[in-house]
Amino acid sequence: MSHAKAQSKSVLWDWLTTVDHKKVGILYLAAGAFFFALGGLEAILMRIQLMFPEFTFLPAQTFNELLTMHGTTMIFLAAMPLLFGLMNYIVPLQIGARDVAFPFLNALGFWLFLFGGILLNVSWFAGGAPDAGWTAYVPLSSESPGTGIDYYVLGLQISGAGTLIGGINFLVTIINMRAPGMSMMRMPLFTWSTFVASMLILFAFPALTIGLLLLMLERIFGATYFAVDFGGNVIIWQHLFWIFGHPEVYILVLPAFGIFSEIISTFSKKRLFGYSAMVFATLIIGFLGFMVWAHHMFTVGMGPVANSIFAVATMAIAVPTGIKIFNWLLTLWGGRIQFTTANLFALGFIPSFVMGGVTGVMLATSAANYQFHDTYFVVAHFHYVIIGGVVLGLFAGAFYWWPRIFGYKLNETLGKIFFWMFLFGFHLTFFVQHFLGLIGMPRRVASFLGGQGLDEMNLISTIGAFFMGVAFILFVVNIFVSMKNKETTGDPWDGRTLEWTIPSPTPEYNFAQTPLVRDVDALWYEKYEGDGKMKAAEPLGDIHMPNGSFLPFIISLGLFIASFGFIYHLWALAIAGMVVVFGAMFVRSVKEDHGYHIPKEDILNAKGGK
Amino acid sequence: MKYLWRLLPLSFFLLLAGCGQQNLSALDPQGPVAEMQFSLIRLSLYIMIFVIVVVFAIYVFVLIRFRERPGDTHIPKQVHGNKVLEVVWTAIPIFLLLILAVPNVMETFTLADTEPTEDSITVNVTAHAFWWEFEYPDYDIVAGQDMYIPTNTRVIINLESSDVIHSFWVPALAGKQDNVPGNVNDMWIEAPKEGVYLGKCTELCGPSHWLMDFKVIAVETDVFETWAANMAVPAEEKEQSESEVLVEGRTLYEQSCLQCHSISGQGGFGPDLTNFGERTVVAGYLKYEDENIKDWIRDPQSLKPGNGMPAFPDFTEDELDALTEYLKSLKVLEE
Amino acid sequence: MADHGMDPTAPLKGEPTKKVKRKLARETRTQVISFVLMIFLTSLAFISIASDAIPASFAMPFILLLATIQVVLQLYVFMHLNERGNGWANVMIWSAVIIAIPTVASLMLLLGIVKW
Amino acid sequence: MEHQHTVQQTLPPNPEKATLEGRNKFLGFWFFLGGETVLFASLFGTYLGLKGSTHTGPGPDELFSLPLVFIMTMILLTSSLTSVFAIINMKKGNYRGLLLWLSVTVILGLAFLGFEIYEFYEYVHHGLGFTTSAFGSSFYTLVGTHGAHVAFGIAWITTLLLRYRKSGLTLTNAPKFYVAVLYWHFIDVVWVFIFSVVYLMGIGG
Ligand code: HEA
Ligand code: HEA
Ligand code: HEC
Ligand code: CUA
Ligand SMILES: [Cu+2]
Repeated sequence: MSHAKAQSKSVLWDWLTTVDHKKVGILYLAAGAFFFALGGLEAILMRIQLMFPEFTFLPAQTFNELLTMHGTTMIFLAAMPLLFGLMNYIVPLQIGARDVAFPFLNALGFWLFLFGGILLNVSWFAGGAPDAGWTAYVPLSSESPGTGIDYYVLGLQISGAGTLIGGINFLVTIINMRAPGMSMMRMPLFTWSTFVASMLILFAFPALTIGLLLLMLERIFGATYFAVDFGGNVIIWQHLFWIFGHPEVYILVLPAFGIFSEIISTFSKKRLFGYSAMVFATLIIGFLGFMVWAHHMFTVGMGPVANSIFAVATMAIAVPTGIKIFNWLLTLWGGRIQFTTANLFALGFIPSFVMGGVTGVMLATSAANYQFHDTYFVVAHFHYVIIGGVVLGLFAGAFYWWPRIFGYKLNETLGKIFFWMFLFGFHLTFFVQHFLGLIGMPRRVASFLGGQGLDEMNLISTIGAFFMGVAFILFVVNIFVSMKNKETTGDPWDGRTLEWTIPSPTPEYNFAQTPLVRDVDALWYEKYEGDGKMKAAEPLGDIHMPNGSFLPFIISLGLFIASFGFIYHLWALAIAGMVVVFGAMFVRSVKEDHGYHIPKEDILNAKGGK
Repeated sequence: MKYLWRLLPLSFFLLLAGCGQQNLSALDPQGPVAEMQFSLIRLSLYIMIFVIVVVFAIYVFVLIRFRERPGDTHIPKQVHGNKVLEVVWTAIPIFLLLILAVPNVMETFTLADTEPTEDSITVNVTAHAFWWEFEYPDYDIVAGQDMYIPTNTRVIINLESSDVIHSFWVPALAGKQDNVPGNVNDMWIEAPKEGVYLGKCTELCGPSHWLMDFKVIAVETDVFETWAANMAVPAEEKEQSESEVLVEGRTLYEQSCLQCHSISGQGGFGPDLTNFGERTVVAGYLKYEDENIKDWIRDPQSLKPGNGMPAFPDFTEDELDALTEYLKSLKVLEE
Repeated sequence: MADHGMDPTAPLKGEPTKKVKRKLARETRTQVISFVLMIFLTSLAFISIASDAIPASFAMPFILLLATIQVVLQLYVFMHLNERGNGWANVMIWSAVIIAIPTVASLMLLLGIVKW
Repeated sequence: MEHQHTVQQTLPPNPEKATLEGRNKFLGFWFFLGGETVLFASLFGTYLGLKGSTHTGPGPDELFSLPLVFIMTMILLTSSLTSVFAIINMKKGNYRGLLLWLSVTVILGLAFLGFEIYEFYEYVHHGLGFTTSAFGSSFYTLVGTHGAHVAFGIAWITTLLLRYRKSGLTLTNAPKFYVAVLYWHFIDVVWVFIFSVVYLMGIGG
């Protein structure tokens, strides 16, 4: 297929078949933003229900469905895909690559995630969403009537497969596709954290896969792993879930850490303080992340030795995390700090996240955890780390990379209003929840009784949530009103890393010539030690590009269809779906596709005929 | 002055505890277990406040001192790092964590020590969706919803579940442990003072999870002994009142309710009602009023969705009155 | 980014160099030897259970040891993990093993039946 | 595609890693195997946790037939060797050898699968169904997942054999063959543990 022909296809078809990491990245961002709004809406509904004691805005069953879907949606369908969107777009640019290692699989990963997410949400219209919490503890989940949990199991299984594929893709991309001179220890921190997060994905998701497989076999085929009457054990699920679940929270937060590292260093105009310490801290957090999962299970009766070991191991994570916090502070130290919106989010992150982190250490105190566990104290903790860490990171990244990705700058004034309102709402919502938990409010309660001292703080919390909601709408408005602020320099922030070396909008082949990297912060180095221009590592030549493919969409669709077969025991449908899946995979492996080349002349033209 | 500074967070806590209910708050411990846990919470909180203060101080200083001023275009020095600093901020957190970890490990073991002693008593707690059953093996009795314990006595608690996972939490007396089907967990509590301590289920267990409340009622030892002895009196040996309403109520009860609700401290499919007359709430949370009792019997599902009791819509108003009177007469402590 | 100058669909022609051939011959030899070793180890494990002479307390760790040796043989001889340039593959496999160990251990031991 | 005609394609020492695509595939596949390791660890853990929970059904020692499993192990080990021969032949430039040895591998794989199906059939007849007990469920899930891997491996290699029966060795298919063989070895690695942990220790301990 020639280049010209590829361009003449319809826009919709182009997006459905794209394997360009930038477009896949944008797809991830769009879908993730949609699910974020959805999960946020679910949160707002929950908060309305909890506004007054014994409020009857929602039935208890609906509340349980909302809380399950809120947690599941936010973690799997909003936070992770949004991060994946940024990673997809930015990481290849940061390492000077023209593409990811597996463009086809990259697209497949996205479509699997999207269809999994849609499947999960179909449950709302099919007799009720899952209602056992995002952790789906058995036997509540394994014996839950209705099909909600089946949607949970299959939806997560499919989107989880997408995530795993994405993780492997990033790993190989980062190892094999770096530009000459870009050694591992010259990689920008966002790339590093993507790398470590991908390792976590690789090792954490299989445990979830097995957990979900067991739950599916138990529910659909009558297996008895969790059925106590047949000798089953319900703790197995908790282990499998948390062996995945704890690393998962670092999968979320590490890339956010990476984003902050980029932004803080850019806007204090300083090289990141303690680069190698930052890298090692990230690796250590990643490693320790696998050794602490049972801190979610202190009260299930593992015994004091196990509890003590996991408590101490958990506390240890504070050390590398602290190293990172102090390195950021010292990066700011002596810098020239610019308060752009992106940087405001990064600066808002530091105190917010530290507050969430230290309550994490309090939770890790096993003997005290018996009081904290499953109360609003935990809810406060994890929203502090997730919103204070991940969500602020996503917004910071959005403002920072928006001009790179969409070719225009978001309005700074609106952005700052958005920031302050969101930050204020966030602390208002969740700060009081610490105390709610301590004075006796369990989590996952559909309502609470009056006269127990819980009323005022719940109301405050709900008001805070409204602030966040309105702030988010401001952000959406900002996206539309700013469209005219075209950004054409390609380097609006006086950037330091390779993604700012290319013109805006980003050409589909990224780099006309693969750059030669001579230091950490490659662009900054050329600006201040060289002549301001990147050196090329190769002569200008034809550029090879992969062809688009509709198969990722088909494969995911096939799984989507098959899932209904499994949920409703319509075996013919299940088989039909799987035939589509394997058929598409077969076509893929049998049909060789070697892509096409963009001729040198086109690239020269795009560069202005230089 | 220094001393006052240390007290500050404590007084903050007391203030908050005032917000909540004394017998529901982990911040106002009423027994040795909760006290131990509260002291750990305080210790960890002091450490965390120290960390937060240090971080915030540097943070605020940096933001003020190094903010970009109008017209400033200088390029800051590109510092690579600093070995000494790295060591310092690795070592200090490790030290702080040790201060927390050591007492934590010790207390984790103390709390896990559930060996019965000479004068301890044992209660086997079985959680059901959505009510609690308390079996006293030493006394051969079963009680529902209200867990009576003697004051100043070590109470060993064995936790089980008859369906899904629940979790047993009485914040003022002790942190929680889970009721896991198929396993037995144990913990201990002790209440030095007489009092009613609110308890809650803290593991999502279905639509009425939020209503799965219970009470721990600590009474003097002799009161407890009386209670236990009276609980154990078989129904037929009980003095029966001759009032007409109560007789009608008892008859109805025996026809419709006894199959699930024992009145002899022996337990059954539903909560034992031997001492229902001494409850302060109905079904764990409703105000103890005639109307509520009647509403409950008529339609328990709308009050506590998903619970195990069927509706009795066919009782007449009179029958309900009789049943209610009878239920209210079921007492073991006062006559 | 196909490496320029190579057609990925054209059949590869020619013979490997002498050096490569020698290496392959050597490789074949090690592989056959380790295969024989694997068969031997498997039989040994089998016998240690099948014959009642060996006490279980010895047989269990012994079997696990044999299994581990076999796996290392598979990974390094059959799957060439030892070759240069496979550093990352090594990193990932051994990381996986390090994570697999506590996973298996916890699922065996920490099910709340025995309190540790 | 102006490059095609220009170059003489000679056999590189490691054809599977001669192109960037090949290197990507190679590395990505190893990582995938890392993930599979944790996947099987989860299954092994579950099995070991539930091994004693035979409920009213039969337990491992009443059920397992060691000689059968021993034969299965030998078959799978041998198939690992034949796939090694296939790769050696690939590197030697002997494409027919590659195809031949891989065919043998597939046949051995089929034999293994046949035995496994027979084995399961026997166990069901001896009273251990999938839903009989927690032990039964976890046993069939662990061994069955391995069996599913074998089946997938067979299908995969067969597809490659058919697809490339005439093409000769190319820079495109070399990594594909190589990676499929890696997968096959991995299946064998897992089986070694199943043999030891499930069968031998099931009987012995
Ligand atoms: C992004 C997500 C994220 C992150 C980063 C963290 C980070 C941490 N978490 Fe959190 N956690 C969650 C998300 C996250 N968590 C979620 C979602 C749950 C609930 C799941 C559910 O049940 O639904 C949870 C629950 C949870 C529990 C279980 C609570 C319970 O259910 O009983 C525990 C217990 O140990 C815990 C601990 C920690 C610790 C110690 C950290 C540490 O990593 C924090 C480290 C950071 C710092 C400590 C701050 C900076 C450090 C310094 C400034 C140095 C000096 C500090 C000291 C000396 C203390 N978390
Ligand atoms: C990434 C993770 C993430 C994020 C971002 C959030 C965000 C929020 N969460 Fe939470 N939450 C979880 C993960 C997350 N959450 C998890 C894992 C649980 C546990 C679930 C469980 O127990 O199983 C949980 C549970 C949880 C609870 C406890 C429920 C319970 O235990 O009963 C509460 C209660 O207040 C809550 C509130 C909120 C609020 C108010 C927000 C706010 O930040 C949301 C703000 C909302 C918006 C910013 C969007 C608003 C959108 C609109 C107004 C629509 C507008 C649309 C357009 C303009 C197109 N969440
Ligand atoms: C099929 C069993 C069953 C029958 C029959 C039954 N109940 Fe119940 N009942 C229960 C269960 C189970 C509960 C606990 C509900 C909960 O709180 O989850 C309960 C709770 C109650 C409570 C509240 C107990 C407390 O301690 O606060 C009362 C009062 C009650 N039932 C009265 C009655 C009366 C009166 C009848 C007969 C007219 C009756 N029940 C018949 C099963 C039954
Ligand atoms: Cu029982 Cu919640
Ligand atoms: Cu955790």
